[in-house]
Amino acid sequence: MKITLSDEQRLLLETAQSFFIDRCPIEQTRKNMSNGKFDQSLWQEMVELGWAGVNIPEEFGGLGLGIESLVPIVESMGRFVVGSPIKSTAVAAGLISSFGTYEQKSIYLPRIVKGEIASIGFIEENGAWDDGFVETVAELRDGGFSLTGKKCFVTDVDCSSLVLVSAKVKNETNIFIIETSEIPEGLVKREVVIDETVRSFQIDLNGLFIGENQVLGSGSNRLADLSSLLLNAAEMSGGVSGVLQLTVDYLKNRKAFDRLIGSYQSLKHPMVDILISSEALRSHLYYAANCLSSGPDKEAEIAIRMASASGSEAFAYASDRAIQFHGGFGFTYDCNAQLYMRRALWCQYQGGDQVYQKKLLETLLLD
Amino acid sequence: MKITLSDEQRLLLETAQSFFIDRCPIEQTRKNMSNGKFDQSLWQEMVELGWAGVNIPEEFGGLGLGIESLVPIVESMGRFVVGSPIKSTAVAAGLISSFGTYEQKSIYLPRIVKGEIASIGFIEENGAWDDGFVETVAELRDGGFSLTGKKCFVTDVDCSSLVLVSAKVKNETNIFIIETSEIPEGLVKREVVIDETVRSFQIDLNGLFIGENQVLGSGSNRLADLSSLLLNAAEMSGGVSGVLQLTVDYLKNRKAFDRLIGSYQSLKHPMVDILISSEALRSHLYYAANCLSSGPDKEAEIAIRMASASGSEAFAYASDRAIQFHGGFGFTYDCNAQLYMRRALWCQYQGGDQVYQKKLLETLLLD
Amino acid sequence: MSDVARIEIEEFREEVRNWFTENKPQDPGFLLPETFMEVGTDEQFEFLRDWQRKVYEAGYIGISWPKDYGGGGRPQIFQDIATREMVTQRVPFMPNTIGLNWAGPLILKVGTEENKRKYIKNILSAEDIWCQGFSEPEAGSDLGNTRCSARRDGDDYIINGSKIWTSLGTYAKYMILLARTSKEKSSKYAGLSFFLAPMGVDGIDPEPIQKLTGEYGFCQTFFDDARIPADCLMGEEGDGWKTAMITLTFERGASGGQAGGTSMMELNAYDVLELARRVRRNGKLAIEDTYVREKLVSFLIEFRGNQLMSAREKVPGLTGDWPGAVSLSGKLRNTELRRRLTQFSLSLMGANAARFVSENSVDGGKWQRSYLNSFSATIGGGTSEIQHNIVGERVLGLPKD
Amino acid sequence: MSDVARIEIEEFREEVRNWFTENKPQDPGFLLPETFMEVGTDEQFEFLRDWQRKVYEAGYIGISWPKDYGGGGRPQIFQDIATREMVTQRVPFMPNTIGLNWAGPLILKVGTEENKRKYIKNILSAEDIWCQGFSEPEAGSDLGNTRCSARRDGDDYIINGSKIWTSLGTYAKYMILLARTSKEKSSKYAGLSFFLAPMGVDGIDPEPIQKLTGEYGFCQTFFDDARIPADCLMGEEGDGWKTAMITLTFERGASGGQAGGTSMMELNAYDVLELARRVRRNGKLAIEDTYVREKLVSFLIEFRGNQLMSAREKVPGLTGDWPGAVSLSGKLRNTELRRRLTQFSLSLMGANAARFVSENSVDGGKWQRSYLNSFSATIGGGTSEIQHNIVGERVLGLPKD
Repeated sequence: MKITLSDEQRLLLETAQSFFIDRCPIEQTRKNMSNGKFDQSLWQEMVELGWAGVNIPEEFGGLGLGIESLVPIVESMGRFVVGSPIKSTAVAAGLISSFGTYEQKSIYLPRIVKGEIASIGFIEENGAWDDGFVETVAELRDGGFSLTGKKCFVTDVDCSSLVLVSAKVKNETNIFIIETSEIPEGLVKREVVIDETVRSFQIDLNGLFIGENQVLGSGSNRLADLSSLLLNAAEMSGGVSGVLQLTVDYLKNRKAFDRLIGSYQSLKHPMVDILISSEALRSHLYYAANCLSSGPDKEAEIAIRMASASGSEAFAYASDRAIQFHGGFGFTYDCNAQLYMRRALWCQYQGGDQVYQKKLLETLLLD
Repeated sequence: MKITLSDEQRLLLETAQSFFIDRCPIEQTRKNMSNGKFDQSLWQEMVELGWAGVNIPEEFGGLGLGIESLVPIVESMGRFVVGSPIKSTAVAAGLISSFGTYEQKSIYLPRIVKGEIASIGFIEENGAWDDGFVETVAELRDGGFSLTGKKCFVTDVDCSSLVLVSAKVKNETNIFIIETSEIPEGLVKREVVIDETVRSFQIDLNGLFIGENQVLGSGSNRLADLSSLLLNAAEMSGGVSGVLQLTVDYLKNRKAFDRLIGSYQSLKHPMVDILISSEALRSHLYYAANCLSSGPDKEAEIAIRMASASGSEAFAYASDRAIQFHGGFGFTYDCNAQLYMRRALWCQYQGGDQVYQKKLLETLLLD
Repeated sequence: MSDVARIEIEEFREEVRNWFTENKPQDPGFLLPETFMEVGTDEQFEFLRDWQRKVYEAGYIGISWPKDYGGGGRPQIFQDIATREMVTQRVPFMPNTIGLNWAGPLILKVGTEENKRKYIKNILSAEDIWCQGFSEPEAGSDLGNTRCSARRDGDDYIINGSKIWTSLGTYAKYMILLARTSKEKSSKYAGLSFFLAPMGVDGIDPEPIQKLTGEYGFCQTFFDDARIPADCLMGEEGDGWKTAMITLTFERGASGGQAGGTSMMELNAYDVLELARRVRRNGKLAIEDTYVREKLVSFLIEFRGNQLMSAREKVPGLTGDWPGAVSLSGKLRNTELRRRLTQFSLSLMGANAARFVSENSVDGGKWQRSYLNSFSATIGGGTSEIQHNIVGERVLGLPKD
Repeated sequence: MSDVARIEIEEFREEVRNWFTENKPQDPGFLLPETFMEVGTDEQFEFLRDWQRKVYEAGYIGISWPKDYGGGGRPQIFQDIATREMVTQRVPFMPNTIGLNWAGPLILKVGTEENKRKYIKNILSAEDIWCQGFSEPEAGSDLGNTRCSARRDGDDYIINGSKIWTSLGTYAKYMILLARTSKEKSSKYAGLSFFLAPMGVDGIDPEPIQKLTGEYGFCQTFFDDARIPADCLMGEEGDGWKTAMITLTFERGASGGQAGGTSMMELNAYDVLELARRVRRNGKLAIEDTYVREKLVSFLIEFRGNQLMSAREKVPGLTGDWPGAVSLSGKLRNTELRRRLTQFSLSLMGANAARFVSENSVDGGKWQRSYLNSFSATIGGGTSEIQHNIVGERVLGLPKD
């Protein structure tokens, strides 16, 4: 098992790390949270860096890399709990690049490269992760699809121009491209979610009618799942690094009973366990990124689910301990530990938690 | 939920605690271990205290209490990792008292009161805990049963005069009383087991023919299971108390890096967790004993399996940490921590481990 | 127990059961807080204060407190029955927790006759809300670091400094206050004094703190040359540490004397089991998931273990080798269990676990909020790490750090 | 890498694979130890020593050590290939572990020319077995407490005291010995000196210690006015602490330079998976049990995480925020995983988990023995608790206790 990092990927990593430190420190994210608005200028700068087109073929104006090249960017973003539509946009771009017709690619990909945002709606009110439980139906008639159903946890859809949604055509789950301009006013509602840096919406699709040419090729839902999970794991890896650093800094400076609290083994030792889990997670993550670059095969699926399970476990633990180890301050809204904990819960339960991933790994590894 | 302790039980507890301190400290157990012999004089004294007949009706010379009254005795025994046939003898006595014919009771119970030992053979080479997997068969013919099968982990059978074994008659599991004198020489073989204080044997039953009147009434296997489990939990409760005390004493006296090692939180805090688990276990145990006194109903089964699961978990953890926290000394044969760890493994895997008990509790509690 | 007493008790049990069945409040239409530390809005506060007053007037709290001061003057067992019924019927909790469980028992134990006459009845009726002023922003869990000062000036003390984690600070009429009256003492625990301080004087300013949930419920209380009468001092100057330690024994539940009633909504393993029966995890009922089942059983065992510990502690002969183990570990056991249990509860909901307080959330988002709030108890009143030290040192006799 | 080099490497890989396939030893008919610390009988020792000699003579250990002293003089990658093949083919380990991994690299790094000529070749061939004399009975993990003394007397040092946990003590010809040459130094770490001491002189007596498994494999070595030549001193008097620390970096795997080969039987999550496929837990194959499946997956993730950490550490740009995190945590991660994994393995066997080393046990009782033996690594060479401190302080920069 080897891990490699191409020159482009290394460059992306270095750029992303310094970009988020400079451009979106946590104070900025808190401002965005409190006014509830989308940070357009931050997004614009990311677009200018070419990040909206990382995984779009050069032919359509992108960098022509794979979605795994987004990992360093999303990881760096996670470190500072930045909220950004880069994940959904990259997943959508990857799906259109891999499963779109030439016509679809020509229409949508150049728009994404230029900075139009794509959101994704795969989850529904039943909260199931497995797309077998998708209840939205697309019925083929009159040369188009008539949609019935609702999608939840669709991030930044109010600012996006595209949204990709899953729906069943007979028994098969397909993915459809919808222009947000087609969705009538009033059918998009803001949702209250645990991670306040995330701008989440519910969309009511009932009555929407879209063209026959707005469906992606069959099999796209598998890539949708794996690529979302990979970026989710990247975000968690960054989150664990960030919250580890936050807590270590506190433990080095805060005193109790006349000693620096980091000298107490009941705090020091769990921090070491968190460090180890963070190192393991990053290793799983970059290996999974390597694997996915050769396609969403079984080895990639195993690696991605392992990264996801490790991430959910590590981030949940690290952020829980961060609150506890910050003591009274940790219990306040002002302490950044809560931002990481809320992000941890968001990531854990959006992608499918560690228990779910391990259940799927049982079949992949043991049978 | 209430816990009560009768005057007789309190007296048994007090007597047992001081008896084992005086009469069988760990040095004595080590001597018994190294010579491999049965400690006849210890057993004789226990018989003289009336302990062989605690749960035998007064009519047959016993104290007329329930098997739950053995809990304080077995718990005290477990505290000093004493090896003794009291558990198997009490389980056998309880089964004969509850499920034997009047004739069986008259024949066997007075012998047990006088000190004849009974052993039990419920487990086989397949190592299954569930008696549905019993492979030994008792075939009814010529006015008796012809047995085919092998039993494992039969303790002290070389000194016992009776052994109760489970066997299938058609599809039903029954329990049979065998006089050890009926078993031909050479069919009993000493086994190497992890707990060296335990004298364990395999018995080959093939070809054994026993009388029709040597079978116990139907349903005895349920009581056999629950009463064995209860005493097993009692032994584990004593074991946890013993190993906790052993470790605490060491941590109060041993120094490293110029500090008493018990002052390090990485040792102190796990000891607190062990204390709490020990307190919880004892509570489950005595509640389970209370429940079983009104019969092996569902509430008793729940309470006993909870005590068993708590015991396996607590004892495994406490003895594992005892080795670790004794450092280099803990790694030697001379340190008593290993005796507790071996006992913990023995108890955990004889009765059905915590995972197995919890699985059964799922049905009892959730469905 | 005599037959007469037995009959009286049975009648009381029946009466209490009927009263709470009939008088249990309706759903107020907003999400109630789950502990007294979480009262964040006026409507929550008024609702709970009214409820406490009603329960007191019916005679179901303070039952064992002396009649002379407004209590019921009956044996403790009657209070236990009434409290148990409140738990069983899951009625709202009594908001004046500091008064009922800390200040009240303390005043009854070491207060003057005048203190008792002045404070006890209004604690029970929730007429006077009490808060607590022990912790300070820089002091962490170590009360020895108290810096808030009280300087004698004629018939007054002048208070300066600040206290943190004052629950109900904006509603409270009185505070039990630990302040430093002298800096010249040898030990940092000397020089502290204990006051029953009025909150309504000039220079005392409770400022709400925003919690990690985004809600309010605690204050930081600032003292800026606040003058309180000298007779607010409890005991002698310099006795503060001793008095605070007595107060803490009430908090840890290590001694009796509380007025009764609950201070938080019971939330236990059975509640999570009930949740598992009605919510879906990845498309099917959570209770059908093998992982959920295994965890539920583990939590049920642990929860019942906690209950049975209290039962066993009452049996002479079974009190165990380690006196104090059960009572001193109570806070640690219960608060850590609640944290793990609420954390686990989220996993029952699949992707919907990522919601927060809103109508789209399972039970209005109460489970998410409970998990975040659970840290108030694993941190406040001595962190779980400190609780481990307390039990390790005082019960097991292990050496100090 | 040049094409020539690439071809040479591929040929070597092929050659090694064939050699081990052909020369892998047969089952000796008795249960072999799993680590060099567990060699408890003469037959086990002779078997393993013969095996090491054979591997050395074939040229597959010491490949990267200098040719002048008996090594192969080739780049490290050849050794890595050979070692990897030994792991893959699960051949027995090299018993002269202290020589190959501690004493050898140390001598090559800081020893004299004479040291190198005298010791290196015989370390490789297992002609001279080495043992280690750092720990002492009363000192725990703190080498600063070393009491064993070395007093200069003419051309000799006279050694008194005792050392504990000397693996292979009765077979060893030399010991790397840490002893106190002066008591008058300020720090307890000063005044220590380091020796390459012969075991065969009068007054050195290694006494086997019975382990918790009931077997032997370690010694306590007693020194009673034992005279060793003064030129056994490594470096200067008083340099002992520094030299010991260099040695420990080889132990923790934090620096390269070892001779190669394995020092224990690989036992990883895949081995437990394989076990689960063939043993029964409560009547059915363990692999079919829901609990077993969940745990196996968790262990496979953790095991692969450890493997991938080493892979990631080699990628510039991905070495992480915390230099040293991966290498300094290696012992902690691997030894604790082995303890938990072997403990778990027992649960696969149902009631048969309660057996011990005997022919009736699953795999002859190797799993039970492995669990008990696993503590040698979580305790020896600095307990896991100390490893936590090391990582917390040196990597995270947290304050000392």
